[in-house]
Amino acid sequence: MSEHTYQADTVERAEASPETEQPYEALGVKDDEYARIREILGRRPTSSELAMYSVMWSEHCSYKSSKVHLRQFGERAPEVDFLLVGPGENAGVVDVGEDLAVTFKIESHNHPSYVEPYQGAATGVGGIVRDILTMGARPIAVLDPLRFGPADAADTHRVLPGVVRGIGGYGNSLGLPNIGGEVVFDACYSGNPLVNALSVGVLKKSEIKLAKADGPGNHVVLFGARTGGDGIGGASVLASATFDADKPSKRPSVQVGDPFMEKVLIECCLEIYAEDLVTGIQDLGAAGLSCATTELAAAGTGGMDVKLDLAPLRDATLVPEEILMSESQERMMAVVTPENLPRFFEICEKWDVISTVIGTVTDTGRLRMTWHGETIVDVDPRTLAHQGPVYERPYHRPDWQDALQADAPDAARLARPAGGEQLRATVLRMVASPNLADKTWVLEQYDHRVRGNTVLAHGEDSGMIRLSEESGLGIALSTDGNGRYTKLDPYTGAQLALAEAYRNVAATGATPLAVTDCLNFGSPEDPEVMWQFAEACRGLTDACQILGTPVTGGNVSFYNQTGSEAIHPTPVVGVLGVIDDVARRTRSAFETEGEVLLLVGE
Amino acid sequence: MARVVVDVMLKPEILDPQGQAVNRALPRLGFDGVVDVRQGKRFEVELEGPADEAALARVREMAERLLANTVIEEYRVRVEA
Amino acid sequence: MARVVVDVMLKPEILDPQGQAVNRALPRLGFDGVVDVRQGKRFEVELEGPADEAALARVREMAERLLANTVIEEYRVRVEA
Amino acid sequence: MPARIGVVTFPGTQDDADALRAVRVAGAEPVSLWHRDADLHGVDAIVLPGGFSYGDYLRCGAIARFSPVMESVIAAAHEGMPVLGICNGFQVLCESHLLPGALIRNDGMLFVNRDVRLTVEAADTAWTGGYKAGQEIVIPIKNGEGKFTADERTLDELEATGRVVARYLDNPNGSARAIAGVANAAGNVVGLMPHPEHAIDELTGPYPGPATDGLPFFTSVLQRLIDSELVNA
Ligand SMILES: Nc1ncnc2c1ncn2[C@@H]1O[C@H](COP(=O)(O)OP(=O)(O)O)[C@@H](O)[C@H]1O
Repeated sequence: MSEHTYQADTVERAEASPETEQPYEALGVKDDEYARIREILGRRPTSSELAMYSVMWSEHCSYKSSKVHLRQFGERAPEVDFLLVGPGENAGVVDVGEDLAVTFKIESHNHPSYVEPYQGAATGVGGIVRDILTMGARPIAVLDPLRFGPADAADTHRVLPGVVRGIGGYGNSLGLPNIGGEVVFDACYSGNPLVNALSVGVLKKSEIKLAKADGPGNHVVLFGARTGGDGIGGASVLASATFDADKPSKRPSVQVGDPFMEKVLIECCLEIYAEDLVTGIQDLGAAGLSCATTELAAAGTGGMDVKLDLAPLRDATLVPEEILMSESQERMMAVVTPENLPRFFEICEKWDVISTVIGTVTDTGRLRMTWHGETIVDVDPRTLAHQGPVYERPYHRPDWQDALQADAPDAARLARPAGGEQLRATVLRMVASPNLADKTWVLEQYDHRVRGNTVLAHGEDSGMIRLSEESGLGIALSTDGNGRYTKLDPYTGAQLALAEAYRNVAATGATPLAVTDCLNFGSPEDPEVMWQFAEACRGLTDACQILGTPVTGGNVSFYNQTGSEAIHPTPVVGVLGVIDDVARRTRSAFETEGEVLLLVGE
Repeated sequence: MARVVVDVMLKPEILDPQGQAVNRALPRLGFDGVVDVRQGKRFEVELEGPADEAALARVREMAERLLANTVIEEYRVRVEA
Repeated sequence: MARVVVDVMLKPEILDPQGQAVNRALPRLGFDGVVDVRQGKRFEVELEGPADEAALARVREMAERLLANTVIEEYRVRVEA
Repeated sequence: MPARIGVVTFPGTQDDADALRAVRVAGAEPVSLWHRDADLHGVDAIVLPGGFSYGDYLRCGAIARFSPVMESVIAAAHEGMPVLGICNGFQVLCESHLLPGALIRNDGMLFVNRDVRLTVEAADTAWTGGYKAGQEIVIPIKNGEGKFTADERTLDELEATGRVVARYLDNPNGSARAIAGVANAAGNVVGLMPHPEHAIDELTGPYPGPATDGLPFFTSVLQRLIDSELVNA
């Protein structure tokens, strides 16, 4: 559809037609939230504004159900001197010495990976790597903790190979070594596989980039892939409900990643960083342009004017609501001074990356957007980015918790093997169980050598990457989690996840420093799930205090359930450690005959 | 023996990085006048028997279940002339 | 605007691992009666102008130089009906 | 003047940093070459490294082959300059017709990253002089489209003229006659699917080892350059 027949819902029109019915419920906006939007704006939102509020105030972007529990990670964090950026930014940053800093974060892409395993997993890797890139860092590795239904279930046969190929396909094409992860099978993940991805990057301490739009008059540049109609199911509802009957045209249900585009985007950004050409930068993830513009504006001078019709499109029929909600991959937004703009464009041109000025930083405190000259958005960006709803969701300990805990194996049900024969049978059963079986089929699909700094990877307690060839400085990373333990006792389960990852890092000879976590749970609207969540957060916070490892960032994934059946509560914890000379790493294999074996601990 | 062809293409609304890469390469090689390129798959299926309605129905099912990923792709089955 | 299709297939004497993998999977999915499967590529090239002889000659050159690797592949150019 | 060995970066190249490091560790001066720049900057030899040039879309190496730098590489190769293509670089060399045959999807359909055992069959190329013919080495592979294929006549000719540079002991991708690498008739251009640049260092090479079996590819060419008095020792 051409722009001529498309009548944008302008601010003027919104003011003139306060009683227009808006399909906010279809966008997941609750009655009281809609009322708040109207109150904030002093009028009804335009459909573009409604699109923005709906995505920015979604659970995914606003953390409205989890916020009250996540706060303690920061408020009760252990006092450390190496934390350069804590929770809240795109990723946390820690000082690892020698002028170097490391940024790392874990994220989930669970549901998309169930719908389309290959693309879901691939774009999951793409998304977390862009978060790392956004901090100003060169991404240097990935890890992929995975959970599937039973190994012999038909759906696992659909999901697992696709997920593994997707993670490999995208990560390998980015030239990022995959240095660890998990493959766990449990019936609770049937229909709700967990695809978590962790990325880590390295940068000079002095060169951390932040997502803020400072300096009135500076340019707002959109670069990378063109915007397509990906992931905008909701916006189509909006467009069709509000406007012409011939809308919407067909919109893709699945995002397709383009790892090649992301690879050139990485190299392009690193060259831009090296010449210090941006004053702020943000990746476009979920909530795409809505998120990038509001977060940049809200964190900076506070104002931004955007000409939305300048955004390069892959599909010319997209309307502003859709452009604002599009989740197209491999895009970034930068704030660039007028002096730096020509050089910025030159570097983009060098890498064949499309870059377009779509707006200007202002000092108005308002985020304004126009569509072919007409104003379609005029909001205070902070109301979108920071003042979303916060829920104190009710929670209570499940009635069945006591019974579950009491249901401990006794000697009759789980007798210790008596004698060699039984021991042998037990060992055979264990090595044949999918959770303990050899994972070579998975690991061989991942490149763990690229960049030539992988000191430890698959099969080791944690992955280890050399940062400096001169000094041998390196980092180690491990991810762990156990949904069964966490279901039995969410508080302790979360602590065990941390303890395991911490031990895995320590076992390689590195000193554990900091934590990232991916909290995979069922529906927050279920008070019993909410209790599991609250307990897990409390447990993790307490354990982090004791171990002196702050949480630097992470991700919450709710609604991992089928009907009323939630997955086991599955906090996956990633621990980052530092080692001053990777040559002194310890492998987990027996290296020479005749070594003495010691069992440490109880 | 009959040959049935199954063409599998990404749905038009789905991003096609491969087609785009080709499209971007063409001008560099001196080929102008191309607006768009999309890249898909072509399967040539040789049947034991004739390509009658029953056989075509089977190939269509094959396409639906194995040859195409219908979440992002569409397919067309036809008897090769 | 006209659409020209370029079909690219491995030459018959080159073993086709992708086609063979499909072929092997079919019986397991309960599909019998297939003798052979070969997998190739299909390009849909949208031209700015009409698909006249000159345009087709250009597409053929495109196929020869870029779309197919003639060491192992053969191609066919045709105007989509 | 020390030997200068160029490493080409195409958009989507991944192992350029590794190749540059291998060149440096071997004792030569590494020089980065950019795909858009036809100038070879006076290098004495060239490595086309691994990765996914242009995303490996269309076919591996198909688009990279048309870059300006390749025109110069092809011309230099014809004049005898040593050129080594690793993995994606091998694919680019085949697409450029500097080497015969082609690389297609692995028999197993999957990307495979594994340390593999090879025999070096031709120790008389510009890149393999430091090995003994028949020597067994361990080098990682990592490819999804690494199955070497060519028609029978070409394969016979490669065998007969001693141009099979390396062969897999346990053919991991179904390559014709287990071929892992080939050379041109003059022996200056070599394509190799395994990654010698990932086997140059005790810390990061194959485990449990041997970890540095790949280094002689890089020292060999250096020796060759010195022997031919193209550069000083
Ligand atoms: N999905 C995955 N991606 C990358 N590495 C993995 C993955 N799953 C397991 N690994 C790696 O394989 C090795 C063995 O894993 P696992 O059997 O879970 O051992 P552990 O119980 O010691 O953590 C570890 O090094 C782990 O990091």
